[in-house]
Amino acid sequence: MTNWWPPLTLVGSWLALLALLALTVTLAYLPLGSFNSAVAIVIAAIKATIVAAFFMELRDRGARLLIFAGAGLFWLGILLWLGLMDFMTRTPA
Amino acid sequence: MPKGRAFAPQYASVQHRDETAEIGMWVFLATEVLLFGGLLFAYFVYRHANPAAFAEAGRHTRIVIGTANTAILLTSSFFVACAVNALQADARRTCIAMLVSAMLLGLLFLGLKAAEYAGEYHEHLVPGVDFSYVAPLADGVELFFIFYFVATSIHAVHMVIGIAVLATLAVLLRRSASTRMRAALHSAALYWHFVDVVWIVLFALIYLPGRSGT
Amino acid sequence: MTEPDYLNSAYTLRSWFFTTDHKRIAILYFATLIGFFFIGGAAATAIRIELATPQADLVSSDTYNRLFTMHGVIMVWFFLIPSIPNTLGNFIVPLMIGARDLAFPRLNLMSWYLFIAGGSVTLFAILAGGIDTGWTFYTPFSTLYSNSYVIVAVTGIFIAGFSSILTGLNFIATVHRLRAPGLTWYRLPLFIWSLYATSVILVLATPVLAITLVLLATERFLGVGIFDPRIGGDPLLFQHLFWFYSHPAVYIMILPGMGVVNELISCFSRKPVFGYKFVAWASLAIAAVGFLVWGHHMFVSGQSLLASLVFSFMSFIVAVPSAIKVFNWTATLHKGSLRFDAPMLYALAFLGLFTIGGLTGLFLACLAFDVHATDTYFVVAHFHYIMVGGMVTAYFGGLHYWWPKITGRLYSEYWARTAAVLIFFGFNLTFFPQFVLGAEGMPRRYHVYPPEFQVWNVLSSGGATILAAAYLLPMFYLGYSLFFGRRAPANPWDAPGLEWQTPSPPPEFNFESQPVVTRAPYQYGPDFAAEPQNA
Amino acid sequence: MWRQWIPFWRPGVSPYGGDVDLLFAGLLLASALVLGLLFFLLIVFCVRYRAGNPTDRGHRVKKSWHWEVGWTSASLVIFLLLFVWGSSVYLEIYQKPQGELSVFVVAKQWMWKVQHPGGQSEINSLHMPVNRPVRLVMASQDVIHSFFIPALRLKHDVVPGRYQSLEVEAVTAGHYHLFCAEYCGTDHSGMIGEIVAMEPADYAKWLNDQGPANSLAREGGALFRELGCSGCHAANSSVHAPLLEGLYGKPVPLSDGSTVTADDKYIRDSILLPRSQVAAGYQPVMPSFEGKVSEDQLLRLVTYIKSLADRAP
Repeated sequence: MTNWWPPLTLVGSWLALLALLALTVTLAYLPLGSFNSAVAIVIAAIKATIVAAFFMELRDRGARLLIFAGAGLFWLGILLWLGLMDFMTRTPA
Repeated sequence: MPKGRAFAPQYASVQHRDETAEIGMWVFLATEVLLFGGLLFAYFVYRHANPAAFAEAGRHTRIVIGTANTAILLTSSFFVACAVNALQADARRTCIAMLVSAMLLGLLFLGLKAAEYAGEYHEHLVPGVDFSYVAPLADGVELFFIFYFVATSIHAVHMVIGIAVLATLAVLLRRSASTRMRAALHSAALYWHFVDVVWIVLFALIYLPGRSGT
Repeated sequence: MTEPDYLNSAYTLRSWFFTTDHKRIAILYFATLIGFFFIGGAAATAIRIELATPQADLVSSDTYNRLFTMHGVIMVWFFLIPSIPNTLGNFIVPLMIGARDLAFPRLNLMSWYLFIAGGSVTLFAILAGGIDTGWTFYTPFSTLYSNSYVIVAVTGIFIAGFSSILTGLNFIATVHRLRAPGLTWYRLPLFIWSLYATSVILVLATPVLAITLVLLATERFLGVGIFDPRIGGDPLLFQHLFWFYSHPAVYIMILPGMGVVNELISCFSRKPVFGYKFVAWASLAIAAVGFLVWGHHMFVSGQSLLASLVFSFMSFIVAVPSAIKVFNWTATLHKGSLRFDAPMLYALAFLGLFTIGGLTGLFLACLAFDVHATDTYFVVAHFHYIMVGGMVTAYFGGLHYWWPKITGRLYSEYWARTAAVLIFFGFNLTFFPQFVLGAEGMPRRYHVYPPEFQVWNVLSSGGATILAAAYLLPMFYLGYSLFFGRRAPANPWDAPGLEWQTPSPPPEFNFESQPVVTRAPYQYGPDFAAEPQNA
Repeated sequence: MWRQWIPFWRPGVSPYGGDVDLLFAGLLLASALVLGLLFFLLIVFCVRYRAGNPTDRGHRVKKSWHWEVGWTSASLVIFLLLFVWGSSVYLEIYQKPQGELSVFVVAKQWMWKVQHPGGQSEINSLHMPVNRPVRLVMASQDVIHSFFIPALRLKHDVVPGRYQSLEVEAVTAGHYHLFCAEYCGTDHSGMIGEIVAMEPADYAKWLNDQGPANSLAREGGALFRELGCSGCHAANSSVHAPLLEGLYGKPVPLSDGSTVTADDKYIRDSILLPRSQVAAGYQPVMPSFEGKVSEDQLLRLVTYIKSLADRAP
């Protein structure tokens, strides 16, 4: 029982997450203009995907759980899309 | 009526029960996504209206603490994932050790968070309590800090709940490792990882804007 | 010797308040909701009496504002949203799908306690002095200008919201995992489909309300400017967040009603529902598209023109699945063998009232007319046709339909039919004049109004008197039947659904043996062999 | 004429009032047809297929797809037509205000304050000439109100923190209701007034009868000095502050690198939230006037600065 070692996928994900963290902090200091925020969000999405796929074991699960996991994000997308549509297309009256 | 079974009568088997619990947990997490989603929406609306102020406010956050906290939380998530894996391999002591490590990291996260809050209080950056910021863009900066405090404190509440759940599980696991406990640990782990994911997103939105000086 | 039914398995208070039996929890919810229905109804009565004359004569403006706020808050969050899901749904869903209980019975009990806690906090806010913001809590009025118990009331609603979320979560897991062997998705009764769609909304919309209320309370408590224009906040942001929940919440309030009506129409025309798959998917379509239309509450608020156009378009689209359902129900009657028992009368009333409500919804989705009609009595009439004419009527229909199953007793058919007819006429007399008032331009939430509007207001108040009496009637004959009604057989309507294949009232774990399903639902009449579904 | 078929509804008196009325009539007609069909079918089915009535129940429609697809697409087409119709009239109602006659409306709990450009002011009433578009510039001092004139088929919310422009025009002289349609607190139902649409001659006479009043711009100028604005915003001032002559309508570069147009909203925001948008090259030293000036004083200040637009800086 005592000779349990963490699976390589978990260790690998953990190291990848830390590497991505270092990367996103470094990139944040590079003057990329408006790409800075895009880069930050994309890297955050990659990190979240790694956590979901490996730590939360989604990659071993069937389509049903993927749909459940995706539903929240999908509806979040609706909120942001239709909500921001108003604020971005307002013309001063 | 069936008596003396390890699972409630509406289930056909232990596996049936555990799969249902996993579905329930994921539905709950979908709910949580939308809870933080409302905050994200508010954040993007105001960031769109005050881009320069949000960049400036981002520079006033403590990126060292933020980055350290992110690393801490990612590591704690790793430990929790290991705990689940260890219990599957019947390494109960390792599992408990992993849970305790994750909890300690969680407490460390909260401690750093508190230090960060204290620093912001000294800099008069707490809207509604003590906010004075004399510069152009002060209003946008205030909006940023409102979001910052609401979002991070709701996240911190989730952390406290998560730590309490992990602590309970660690204590119960010392006694036995029934199938019921495995299912409970699995659900708790999903919750902990979700709180981690929320932080990953908050980190990108709070600490990273404006670092490159634009 | 069979085991005792769920009502007689134990008699202690503990066996009720700590029960995890979905049927007992349904009864607990039912008793609670009756209370809230009458509190909300009392407020409505006071409002209608006050509006019988143009000037203020019964209550002051402040009291009037508190009355309609209380009416809205109680009726929306403490009656309509939990009504069918938490009473009939809680009771019937496991029976219908052949399960012994919901997936998470303790969560179910916890949801009732959360509901009680939320309800108590909100009632406390009302008793302590009331809330005068309207049920919509628009900022900055609610955050900066109202002198009432906003934070307390909002806390109550916040807590009740978690009760909704737990219910939705429970139904979703139950429908996915606890269906009887052989009960495939397309063999599910449509009531299950509609409750499933409702649960999706409950789970995905309610958290946005929760966070919105947190922001509202934070702003009010700390005086910071989240929605306050003083430091660049935008009051419309609140409206977006609020309606992202509250428009789908309208579908939370109508979808379960539609589900009940499927059961009733099919049973009393002795025919399967016409176009089963269309109706089933229409429920999910309503749940999904219902999330894309919230901005139609904001056509005159100053949101961007593009947003108004998109939201108007989506609002027309969401009407399509509702239209499909109405056509399918009508087609179900075709060549049926129609019996006009009380539940069927309610179902037919639902059909007429819901269609009027739906059609006037199109008026409001139509941008140019909405500019005139929004925030007038036209809107009030429209949503009462949906919420009261639709949902409450369906609720009563479902209650009568499953009453023998729930209580094991039969009620007086004569009185039940009388009440149904009275409700239909009282309702129309109350709310139809309000369409006219709105078209004429009378704004809603008006305590005093120009005298030219009086005639229609008097008609409406008169109708409300009939409606109130009609809503009281079931209290008496249903209450009477509890003690003196004839014993109900297991299957009084001769229906094939699983819930009718077990005794009335059902035993504690619903079925003596695990039912197995071999065919589609709604197999009524001579076309289908009378073999029991419960093999 | 179709109008008489909606007996309880008085005709709209705005240029697009007829269009809205026609739309309403169209919606009523369509609904009546659908409802009529539904009720007819319900009654026929209920009578014909009542239990025990011996009638042909065979040959039931088995294949439902034709019917389903039929009524689904029929509803969709009708709905799309209604959408296009409603939207086109909507764009007509909320067209960009062109009227050269600007009237300011300040909403506050619980009254409508109206300021005419000539300095005449009134409470809970708005006098306007017929057949001439009037540009209303509306602001709220506290909560959200809604400016609603049923006879003109017109409504718009007045949200605090921004100016809302709205074009109104009446084609028939008369007195019409003005309501606040957005719930705004205790006396919400008392926040009503009237619109008086007058023949141009009567309107001119009415303006005259209001007595000699200072124009809004002149009052704004007085306020400008009274509040001490002129101490800094003057050419000979020791404080480095932008000059306001010739500013209105021009692009202003800001310290964060962006550029805004100096319109009503920008001037208003600069008075209330001077730290939000600082002109490039200046220090954020201006104090906020949030809470120190009311909405109608703001209107006067904005009008004053606007009146400086033609002067050389």
